[in-house]
Amino acid sequence: MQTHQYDVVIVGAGGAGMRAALESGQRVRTAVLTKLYPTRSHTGAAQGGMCAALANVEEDNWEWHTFDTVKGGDFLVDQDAAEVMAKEAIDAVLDLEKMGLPFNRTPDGLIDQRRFGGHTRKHGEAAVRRSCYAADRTGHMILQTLYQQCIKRDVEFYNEFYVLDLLFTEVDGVRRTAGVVAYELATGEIHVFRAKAVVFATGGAGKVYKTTSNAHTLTGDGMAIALRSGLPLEDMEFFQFHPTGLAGLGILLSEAARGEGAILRNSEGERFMERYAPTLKDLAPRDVVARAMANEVREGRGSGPNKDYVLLDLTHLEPSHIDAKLPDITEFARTYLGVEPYTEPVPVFPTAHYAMGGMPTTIDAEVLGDNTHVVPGLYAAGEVACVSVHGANRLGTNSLLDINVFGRRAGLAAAAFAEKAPLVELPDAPSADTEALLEGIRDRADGERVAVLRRELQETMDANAQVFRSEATLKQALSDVHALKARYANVSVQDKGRRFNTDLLEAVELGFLLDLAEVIVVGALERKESRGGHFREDYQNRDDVNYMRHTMAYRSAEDDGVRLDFKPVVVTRYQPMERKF
Amino acid sequence: MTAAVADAPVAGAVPSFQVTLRLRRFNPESDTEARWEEHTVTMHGTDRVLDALHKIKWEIDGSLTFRRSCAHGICGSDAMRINGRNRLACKTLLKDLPLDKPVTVEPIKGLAVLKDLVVDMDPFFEAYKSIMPFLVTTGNDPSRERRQSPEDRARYDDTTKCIMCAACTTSCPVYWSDGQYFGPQAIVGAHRFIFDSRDEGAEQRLEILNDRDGVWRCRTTFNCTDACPRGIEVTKAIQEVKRALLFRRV
Amino acid sequence: MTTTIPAPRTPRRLRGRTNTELYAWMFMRASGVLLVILIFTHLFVNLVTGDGINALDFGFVAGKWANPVWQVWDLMMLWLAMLHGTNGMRTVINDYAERDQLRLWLKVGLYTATTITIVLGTLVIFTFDPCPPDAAADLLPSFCPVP
Amino acid sequence: MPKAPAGTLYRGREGMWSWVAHRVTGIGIFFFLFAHILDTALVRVSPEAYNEVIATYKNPIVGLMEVGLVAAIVFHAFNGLRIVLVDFWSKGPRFQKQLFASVLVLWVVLMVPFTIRHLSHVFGG
Ligand SMILES: Cc1cc2nc3c(=O)[nH]c(=O)nc-3n(C[C@H](O)[C@H](O)[C@H](O)COP(=O)(O)OP(=O)(O)OC[C@H]3O[C@@H](n4cnc5c(N)ncnc54)[C@H](O)[C@@H]3O)c2cc1C
Ligand code: HEM
Ligand code: SF4
Ligand code: F3S
Ligand code: FES
Repeated sequence: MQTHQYDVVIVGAGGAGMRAALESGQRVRTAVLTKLYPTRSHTGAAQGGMCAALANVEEDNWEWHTFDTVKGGDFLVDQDAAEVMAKEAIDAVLDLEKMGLPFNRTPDGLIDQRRFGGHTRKHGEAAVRRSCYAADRTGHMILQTLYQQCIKRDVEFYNEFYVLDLLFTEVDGVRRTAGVVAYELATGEIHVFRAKAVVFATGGAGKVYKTTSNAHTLTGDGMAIALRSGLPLEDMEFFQFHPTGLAGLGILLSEAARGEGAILRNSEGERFMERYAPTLKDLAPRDVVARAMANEVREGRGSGPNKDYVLLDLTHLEPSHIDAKLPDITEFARTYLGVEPYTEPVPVFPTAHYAMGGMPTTIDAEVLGDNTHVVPGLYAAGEVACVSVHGANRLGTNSLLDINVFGRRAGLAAAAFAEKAPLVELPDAPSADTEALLEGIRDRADGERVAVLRRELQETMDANAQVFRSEATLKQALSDVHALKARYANVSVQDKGRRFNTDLLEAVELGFLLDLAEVIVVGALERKESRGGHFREDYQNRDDVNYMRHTMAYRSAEDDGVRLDFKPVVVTRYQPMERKF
Repeated sequence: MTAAVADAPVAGAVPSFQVTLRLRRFNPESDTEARWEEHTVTMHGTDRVLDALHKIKWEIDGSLTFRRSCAHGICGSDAMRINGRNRLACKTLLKDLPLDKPVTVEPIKGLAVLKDLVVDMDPFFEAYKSIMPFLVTTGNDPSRERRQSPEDRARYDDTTKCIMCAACTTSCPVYWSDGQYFGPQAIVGAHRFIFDSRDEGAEQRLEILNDRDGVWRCRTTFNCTDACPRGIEVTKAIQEVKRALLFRRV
Repeated sequence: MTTTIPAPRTPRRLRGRTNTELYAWMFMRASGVLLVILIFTHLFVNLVTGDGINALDFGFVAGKWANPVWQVWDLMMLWLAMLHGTNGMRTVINDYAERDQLRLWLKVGLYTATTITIVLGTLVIFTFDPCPPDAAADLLPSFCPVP
Repeated sequence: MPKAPAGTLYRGREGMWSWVAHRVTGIGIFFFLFAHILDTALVRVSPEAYNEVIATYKNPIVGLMEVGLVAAIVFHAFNGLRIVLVDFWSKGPRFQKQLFASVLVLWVVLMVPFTIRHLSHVFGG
């Protein structure tokens, strides 16, 4: 075991982690721990854009942006946080430009903007061009640019270090953050990082589902570690299903395709979104579009031999326009489905995309240990966190914004904290739990295969806790997850070595996924209403009287299950109203 | 992913088939030398080499080790030598390969192999870091964005696509020879800034690449261009840097 | 542990600011283009025209070098081809000889050989006597005075 | 220190193989050039010495080798011009494969008549 000491340790080198590192690294001794080389992080997969009311191409302001975010999130958004994000969006985009991000440009040389789902002018009047973009690789450019700035500022990275535990020490009756425990993939060695402040920026958990736009490595580690440490997770039942994943594969075709004019059609060639969202049509928020698509398929108007997908039609667009604005995603269609988007419509179906929920934080990215108290020294930002700017459904382009705005805030807050706070003693035997976890799996001679359990988990989640949910399906999912958890206790790996034992790490990740799946399902069962990304067939309406509240899920110590609590939503300007698009 | 593909409606039309993979394995804890190992698996329609590797790892031999993340050619984790050429495993469809003979899969060449298909990427990233891969400007930052015309933006568009997968650098015969050459990726990284109208560090970067192990070592073998999964015209970028050195300063 | 992992390559060090490689690179191109003209003509005259290779003998060479144009021609060819080839060989050595010692010795050998060859060749062209006094007359070019 | 273990041969394409050929021919020509300069230097020794060595050039086997040499030079020369185009013509990199095809065509076009003529000298003479 090796021990290291820093002022701030950042876990995760995606957009949120590196944005935080840029702030913190300038002020205090900072280390970034990441299980992937920074440029492999899934922020790089983001395509469409990052929105900010720059008003470079048409009239816009941050207040409209706030409203769209709140309404898009089906009023489960904490409105103070949404306001902060929309306001700081403008500087967040300009900062990135100054760091060198190659945004597409208007003829005048300004940052170009395009339309995106749910972003409107004058509180819903018409779609507005608010998304700043770099072709269809905005996330890639953000990730690259932030990494380049980290190189410039000599940020210290620990690449391929898996953080597996969070350390706390009680000082004067308060649990304070003491550091993290990490596993070095290359050597199999355990490292303890002692730090005054820890920032979690570990990204999403899409691998809970089978069909997903998320990377194999997005296994919700940060959320699960927090849960296991007794911290709550907020609003986990809200998972976003992106309408246009490549059918069967889940690989994402950005909403930018529809922003540039692509149209969804059913097997009859009908532009069915006109029926579901007369004003915004194909550019309605994702939950609405995904549900509409699933409904078309359910009612027998799906395309293909099994009638189980709909079509995304780009054929009326100029090939040169497609090449200029959507080069990458059209290539996905060609490479992976063998479909030529110039002339053929592309088969698409909703794909698990984004976790709206996560570790609850304040607008300064401080992690909450319950409804009101922050955990001293612990911060979170990005998809792992839930400041609650996305509420029940995230608007497209708001996540790249989220990671920049709150990543920055997390870095600033953590550094400020570390400048004042003393180092906390490490707990006794800091790495004991982690070692027990790893050796337990490694030493088990014979047992179930990780891949089998994972596939069963993903299949039940896809079947029972996806776009449409009901009491019956969720109960099924819950009992499946419980059974899988029991079997997980008997899981084993074939690779018993120390170096690059990815077999072992996949087993650990599966444990995280199982914990999170349970939280998602329990939360979804309890929420007997339909709101945003959570749609209950048995309770099809939003119920503001009983459910205008955040879910706070804790791991219950007694039965290793989930205990739920609730937290009010922060409402400032906008009273809940019916969502029409 | 494998199972998902099996159920894929579009895959319905394409029957499943047998694939034999010939894998170059090396376990630092028990092998002194790399060895070949073959596995035959049943795959379907649009499955990629990555799916086959996963199938082997998940169902046959969990110790098979390789890097991967995004599974759709965007993160740059899984460059490997497939049938003798550098490719991304997640972007190489099995049905596009000749399946009557085994598909050989080996680590990329020129970087030390750590385990199976995993190589030491540090020298590669070090080369990138040494070309100052960040925007260099002088004076105060403007209050709004720096302006840049769409034409100026287009000049370096191609090289912004790089995902640092190292397929290019490790396909370069000059890089294999002694590993001191910066390699095409580092030059691509420099190109992206040298031709950015907002950047003021071109002189310094050109100076770095004028080194003995800089651009002049490129022998225009085009392996890099052929290997690049992002379709970047790598050799063209290198030539533009050479010409910038020749005509702007000399 | 049974094996060690190979250490990462030695970190690269920049070797001062010179344009050596740039000039060498440029020279390869320039000399190459000139050499095309020089060598192709040379080959054509020597191997294709007239009786081709059968016509080659002392007399042929002497006849050619009596003309200053051919003298300069061959001189340029000698220098350019040798320098071009030597620089090319230097590249090859740089690529494949990884140990500094070996690299050094190979290059020393290369440069010595090149210098000797160029000096020798130049001397031959300029100190060449087309009609050496003690040679058999039938081997000499026709313009030699018959003794 | 073991390096990355040698695997299969890298399957390069036109660009790589043309470079391999360029390098091999370059090195070959270089060594021939040594010999050629040394033998030409014999003109300073005596006409007899020179003619004696040149006579071996007219031997049929050496005659065949000469064809090989000229083939190498012609390839190296044309491919050298291709490299120069790739370096200085902005569209060169994009058309390198076509340029390589042209090199091969030109090479054949030149080598066929030359071979016929040269061998007729060697064998006929
Ligand atoms: C295909 C796709 C397209 C998208 N398009 C858009 C878009 O157009 N606009 C938009 O706004 N949003 C988009 N999103 C959403 C957005 O990209 C993500 O939500 C966001 O990038 C998440 O960033 P992050 O920094 O939180 O996490 P990530 O970028 O996922 O980074 C996570 C980091 O945490 C590290 N990590 C994880 N676990 C551990 C551990 N245990 N130990 C150490 N390190 C760990 C990883 O190595 C990685 O560096 C898209 C998402 C996807 C999947
Ligand atoms: C006939 C006209 C010739 C042309 C147009 C020509 C052109 C070139 C060019 C452009 C290069 C540089 C290749 C690169 O940098 O990638 C080169 C390399 C080389 N040339 Fe020539 N050359 C010619 C004749 C010769 C001759 C006569 C010799 C031998 C003495 C020779 C030996 C070499 C060698 C050894 C190399 C290095 C090869 C390498 O680095 O791969 N060339 N040539
Ligand atoms: S240039 Fe292409 S091949 Fe090279 S690292 Fe970048 S993406 Fe990979
Ligand atoms: S493969 Fe190498 S030699 Fe040049 S053209 Fe590419 S860098
Ligand atoms: S797994 Fe990301 S590029 Fe292949």
